[in-house]
Amino acid sequence: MARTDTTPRHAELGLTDEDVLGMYRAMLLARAVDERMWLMQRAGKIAFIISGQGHEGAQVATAWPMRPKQDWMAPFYRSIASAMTFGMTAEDIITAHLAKADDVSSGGRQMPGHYGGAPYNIVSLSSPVGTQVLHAVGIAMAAWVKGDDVVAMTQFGEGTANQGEVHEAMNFAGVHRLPVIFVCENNGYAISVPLDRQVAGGSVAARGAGYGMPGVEVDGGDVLACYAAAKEAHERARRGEGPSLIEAKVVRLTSHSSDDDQRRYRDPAEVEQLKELDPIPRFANELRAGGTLTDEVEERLRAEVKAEVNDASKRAEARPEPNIEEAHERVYAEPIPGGGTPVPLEPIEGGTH
Amino acid sequence: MARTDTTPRHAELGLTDEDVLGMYRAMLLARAVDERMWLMQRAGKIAFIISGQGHEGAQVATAWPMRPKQDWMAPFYRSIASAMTFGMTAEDIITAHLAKADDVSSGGRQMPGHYGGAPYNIVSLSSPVGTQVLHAVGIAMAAWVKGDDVVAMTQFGEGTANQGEVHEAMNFAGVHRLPVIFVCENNGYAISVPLDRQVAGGSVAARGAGYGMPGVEVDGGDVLACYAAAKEAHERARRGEGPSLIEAKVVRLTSHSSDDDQRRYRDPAEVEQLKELDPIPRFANELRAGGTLTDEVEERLRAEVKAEVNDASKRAEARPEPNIEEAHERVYAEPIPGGGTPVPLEPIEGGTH
Amino acid sequence: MAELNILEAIRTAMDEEMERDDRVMILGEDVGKKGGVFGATDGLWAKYGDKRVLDTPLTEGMIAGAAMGAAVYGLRPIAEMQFADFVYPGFNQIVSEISRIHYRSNGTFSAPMVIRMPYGGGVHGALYHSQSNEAYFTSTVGLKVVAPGTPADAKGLLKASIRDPDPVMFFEHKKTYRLFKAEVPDGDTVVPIGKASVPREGKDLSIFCYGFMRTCALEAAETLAREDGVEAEVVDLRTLRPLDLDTILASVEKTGKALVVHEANRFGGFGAEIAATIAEKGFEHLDGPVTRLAGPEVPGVPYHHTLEDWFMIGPARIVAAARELAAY
Amino acid sequence: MAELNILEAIRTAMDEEMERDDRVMILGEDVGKKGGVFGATDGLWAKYGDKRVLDTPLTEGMIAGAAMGAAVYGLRPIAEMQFADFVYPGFNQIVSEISRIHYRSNGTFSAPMVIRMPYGGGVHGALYHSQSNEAYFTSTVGLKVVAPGTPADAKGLLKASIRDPDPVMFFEHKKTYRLFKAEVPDGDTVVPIGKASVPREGKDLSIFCYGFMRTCALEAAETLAREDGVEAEVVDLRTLRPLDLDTILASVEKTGKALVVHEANRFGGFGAEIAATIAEKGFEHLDGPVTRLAGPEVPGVPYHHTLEDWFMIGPARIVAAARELAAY
Ligand SMILES: Cc1ncc(C[n+]2csc(CCOP(=O)(O)OP(=O)(O)O)c2C)c(N)n1
Ligand SMILES: Cc1ncc(C[n+]2csc(CCOP(=O)(O)OP(=O)(O)O)c2C)c(N)n1
Ligand SMILES: [Mg+2]
Ligand SMILES: [Mg+2]
Repeated sequence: MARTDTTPRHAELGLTDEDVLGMYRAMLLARAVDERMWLMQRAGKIAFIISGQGHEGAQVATAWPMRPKQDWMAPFYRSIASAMTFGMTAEDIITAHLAKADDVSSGGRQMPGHYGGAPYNIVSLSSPVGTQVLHAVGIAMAAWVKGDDVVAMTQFGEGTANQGEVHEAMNFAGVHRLPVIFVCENNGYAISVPLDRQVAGGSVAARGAGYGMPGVEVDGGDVLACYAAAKEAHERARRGEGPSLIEAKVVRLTSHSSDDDQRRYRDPAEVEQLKELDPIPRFANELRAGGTLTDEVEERLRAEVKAEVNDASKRAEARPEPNIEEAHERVYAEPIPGGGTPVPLEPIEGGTH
Repeated sequence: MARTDTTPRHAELGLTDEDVLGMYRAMLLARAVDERMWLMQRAGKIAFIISGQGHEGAQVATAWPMRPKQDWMAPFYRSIASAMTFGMTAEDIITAHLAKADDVSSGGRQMPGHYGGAPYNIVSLSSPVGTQVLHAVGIAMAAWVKGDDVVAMTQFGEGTANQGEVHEAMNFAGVHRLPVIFVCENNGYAISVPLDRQVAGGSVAARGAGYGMPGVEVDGGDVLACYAAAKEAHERARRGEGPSLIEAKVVRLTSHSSDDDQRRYRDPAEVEQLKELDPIPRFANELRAGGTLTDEVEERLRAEVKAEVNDASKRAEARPEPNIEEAHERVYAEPIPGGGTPVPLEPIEGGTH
Repeated sequence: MAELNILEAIRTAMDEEMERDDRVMILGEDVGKKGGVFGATDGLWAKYGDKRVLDTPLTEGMIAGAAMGAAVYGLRPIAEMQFADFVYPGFNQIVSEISRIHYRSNGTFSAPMVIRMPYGGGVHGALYHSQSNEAYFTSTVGLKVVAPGTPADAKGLLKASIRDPDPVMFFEHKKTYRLFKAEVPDGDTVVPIGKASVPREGKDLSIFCYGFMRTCALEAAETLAREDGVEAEVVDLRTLRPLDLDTILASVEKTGKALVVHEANRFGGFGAEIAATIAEKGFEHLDGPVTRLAGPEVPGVPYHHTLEDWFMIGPARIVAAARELAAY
Repeated sequence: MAELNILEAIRTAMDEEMERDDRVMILGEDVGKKGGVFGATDGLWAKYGDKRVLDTPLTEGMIAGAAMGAAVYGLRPIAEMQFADFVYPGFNQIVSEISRIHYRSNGTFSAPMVIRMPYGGGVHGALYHSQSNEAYFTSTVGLKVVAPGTPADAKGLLKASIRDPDPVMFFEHKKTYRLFKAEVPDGDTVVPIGKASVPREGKDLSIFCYGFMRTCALEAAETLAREDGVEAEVVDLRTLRPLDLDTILASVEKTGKALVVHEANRFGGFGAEIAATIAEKGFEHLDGPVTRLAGPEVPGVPYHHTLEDWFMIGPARIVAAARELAAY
């Protein structure tokens, strides 16, 4: 690999060439999965898709310091790249969108975009925005109570940052210096409502001060800056110094979802310019300039990614459909025989007035 | 009245001697009402009391710039002095505590401490903490939509500041620069839970920055400092520059309520020192040092206040008790004759499939 | 008379009321330039401007609470919850504040406002875009609850709700938004809150329903008449609180058999109140057990289309339940 | 066997379970040094320390949501809501998250946790310290709902709830906390969730109740026996979800008459579900209309003592309702 004389930025951050190429590959893979799902949606195989396009740089970079199967993640619906960096496979994501019986997220019970995976320590996501932020805090609290070496990370949009539960979560985490990282992916819109109608003062990071925690704003298209912020937050959490808030300024390259048309509310000129803000070519250029990425490597990565997505789709499509015999199951942790719940020890019977 | 040579602080703030004596009197009156109610509680006439003792300086001072019957207030349960500064009388307060039929707050339907008064533009308070903050914001929004010259003020404790709705309220007010003043009366405790377990970072005022509004911390025992902050906030709101957050550091001189005993969770030494932090002697000393308050005036004011509270109690006690014939009324704005609601214009009948 | 679908009827109602009364304003998520995620407010932002059609931050607590403040001040706010499934962050304001301020203030304050919420399943929305959560509100004293099933009712009831002096929860079944068009009276015609309608008379049994179930019940009734010679009376409740007991009990008196149908799960669903009331007040007229047909006991509509079909109630299941009851 | 009141029984249950299982922790407002506003956690902070008995900020959403996160992680949190009236800021977490995570994740996650809430009136608490809001939770699939009426049941059911693999809403009627003492089995005795008890047998009519109403119903039954010769059977439901249908229907089959009693308002209250189920499943055994005796249709208990008395149900009103039904 051709190298320049000066130390590349990533080396200064302690990342090897392999690491950054791995990050780049993760971004390519997330994008390829995402694009494939739009195709499937247009082909009628998927009813709905909500995209992470434009968020991949921030997502891969902030998830990179997280330790799979030790740390925990409470994602949001754009977290394709985060979830995949943290352990989910392309096949898992596509299977979830196809709502197959053995989909790891929900067995076909939830809409596309509702990630989760018990084997990966990824908490099942619901739709009401912001609820997951408290789950991450609760996990951090539990780890702190038990004395476990665990960091929890959660992601959410800047519109969601205004929900009361997010405030309650950050404040509680600040009070007890819980090991949790709040990643706000600020793409400037909550569906159609722009930042200045959502976030008073315009900065989510500025809220950190009100919770006694660092609030860092980073360029979400600057992958290494995102990594540096997350790495520092992860170390801080492990040192017992408490939570961090990272606001990554990203772009939403697509409409809000397949049900939305952003041309209704977004300036055509703005929509036009979006492509230029794509984090993937930005990171590629940086890696090329530093000599880490060459045409040859790029070609290889793209080929690998393409094959992986093709394989994943094929395998996912072949998986079984859910069947209605099980639709009423797993409402409660165990069936309730005769209306009673089994409890481990000797019950007393009847009333005792 | 004896005067010193230098301009007193209050004159610099545009307050006359009469004004500050009026403020002082308002504090004395609120305190006297409050103490009377504890007596009534001990005498078994009132089931419960929750006190404003220690908060009076901040309350009178912040309510002072507010224009009665034009501006609006959404108080909390310690807002005796604020509510009285804004129009409620000693008799109103005592009547509410005695739960009389013509109590302006609730006609005896609510517990003591749940102030409200339609004639005074004081929004009826409920018990769940923090909900009133959104009402103040809604009023400010309505005034802004209609173009009315109205400022809304709301008060709440530092524990309450952590509720999600308070966050949502401040953020929304910040987004549209609504004419509203948030007064957080920080007395260091939410029942038994001290500040460092409630407010991450320890400062509610610091949160203003995250909502694009000034967040000012003032010594709640410094009446003129509180007045200055509120006056500025009121002018700012009227100039269309938006909301302000004032955090007044006050002391809770009593237990949380008549149901609580703070010696269970508060250091005896701390409880011992509380009296020294009483805002009433502090303000008196300041006014005496400046020559505004003399023994003679003090005596007169105290005599007036005593007479007023005696009279108010007597009149309040003589008022009628609520009767059960009305207990089921005023659930809906109008009775529903035959299950239907009257609507102003011609209804159509039946279905129209 | 115009031919409108339910969505158009709702939009027209808001438009006319805003035109008529400048105290009426709309607030919610994406209700402005975008016109709402279903298009219910489409065009109103352009017509009435930024303040009267106000895009709020993504905060349902704030939407409900600020609307109440505005109502107390004297406006007539219409708050939109983007989906009924997302009302819960606003639940505290609705249950603790909006429903109670009138009573707690001894009638000196009130909260005349409407909360519009798209609800219901059958649209591939899964657990969080399909809920029929009316029971949380029908059991809350101080609220009124409305759930229209036709364009004319949607328009007339929304107008009545906006004018009503009390807070009204307005449930719009999203599957019905564009399901069919029907004639809607022009202009100022209101449908009174608290009155059921009887879109089909019958003598053999009564089907009580609302929202989308009205359409299903009418279709089921046709099948029953054709295939079984059973004449079902269909009662569309339209208002769930206050309930039109007169119409309900008159129908039970006539048919002797009651089938209560709704989409939400059965246990503790609103159907329990209807059934319990009929069982108590109509006891002497009953020729069979008051029967409830409701959604299954799972926490929400599952996504996969076969699972969703399994969950949803349609004409066929109503026919089956009615047959069993008719044969009792 | 120790003689305990309900508050002591609850404290003992938590103490024993924390001793037995170090995954059990308590979180809530003022639960630490103060020991809770009712004293339910008194002494536990001193015994188990700052982390396992955790004073939280004044934020019910956070309490519910963080408890769920902890449960997902593997702890067994007991969350205290200071009053049931203040649960609503946590309603979104309870309804959207806690009740559904198991189903939505296809059984791969669960939320084994208890939410303890003092509820009920008669304590001069007015609209916001007196609510009986169980119906919001009994209609929510995925939750279990428990409401004990005796010290032994309180202890045994709380232990069962802490060990239960599902989320349990645990309603403690605050008027009963110190109402009476009774024998409570020592140590590891649990009362199974989902089983009603029959503290008094009778042949003439069945009274279905829970919580404080158990005490009132038993007193009423004595009066009825003494003054009217009417033998009422009293069924204490104890668990509201899942409901013990077998015991309920067996009682109706025996007596032919059902009186359902609760403190919450009637319309849409939990009694509607009990009554509707009896009316449907017990139709053939009924010799009279299933009757509900419930709180009035006002948004909460008013404060003034005469108004509060007007609101509350006590033995006298149960006797009156039972007389009317017995005479049917
Ligand atoms: C409580 C709740 N209210 C409304 C919605 C509907 N909704 C889904 S995503 C969204 C916008 C979210 O914006 P933001 O947080 O900025 O994230 P982004 O989609 O821009 O990444 C809205 C309003 C929801 N899912 N939950
Ligand atoms: C939503 C809600 N939760 C709990 C309570 C019980 N409660 C009443 S006052 C209070 C403490 C309030 O503390 P703070 O906001 O600091 O005000 P302070 O009483 O100190 O003036 C609590 C927990 C309540 N009223 N509402
Ligand atoms: Mg966004
Ligand atoms: Mg305080």
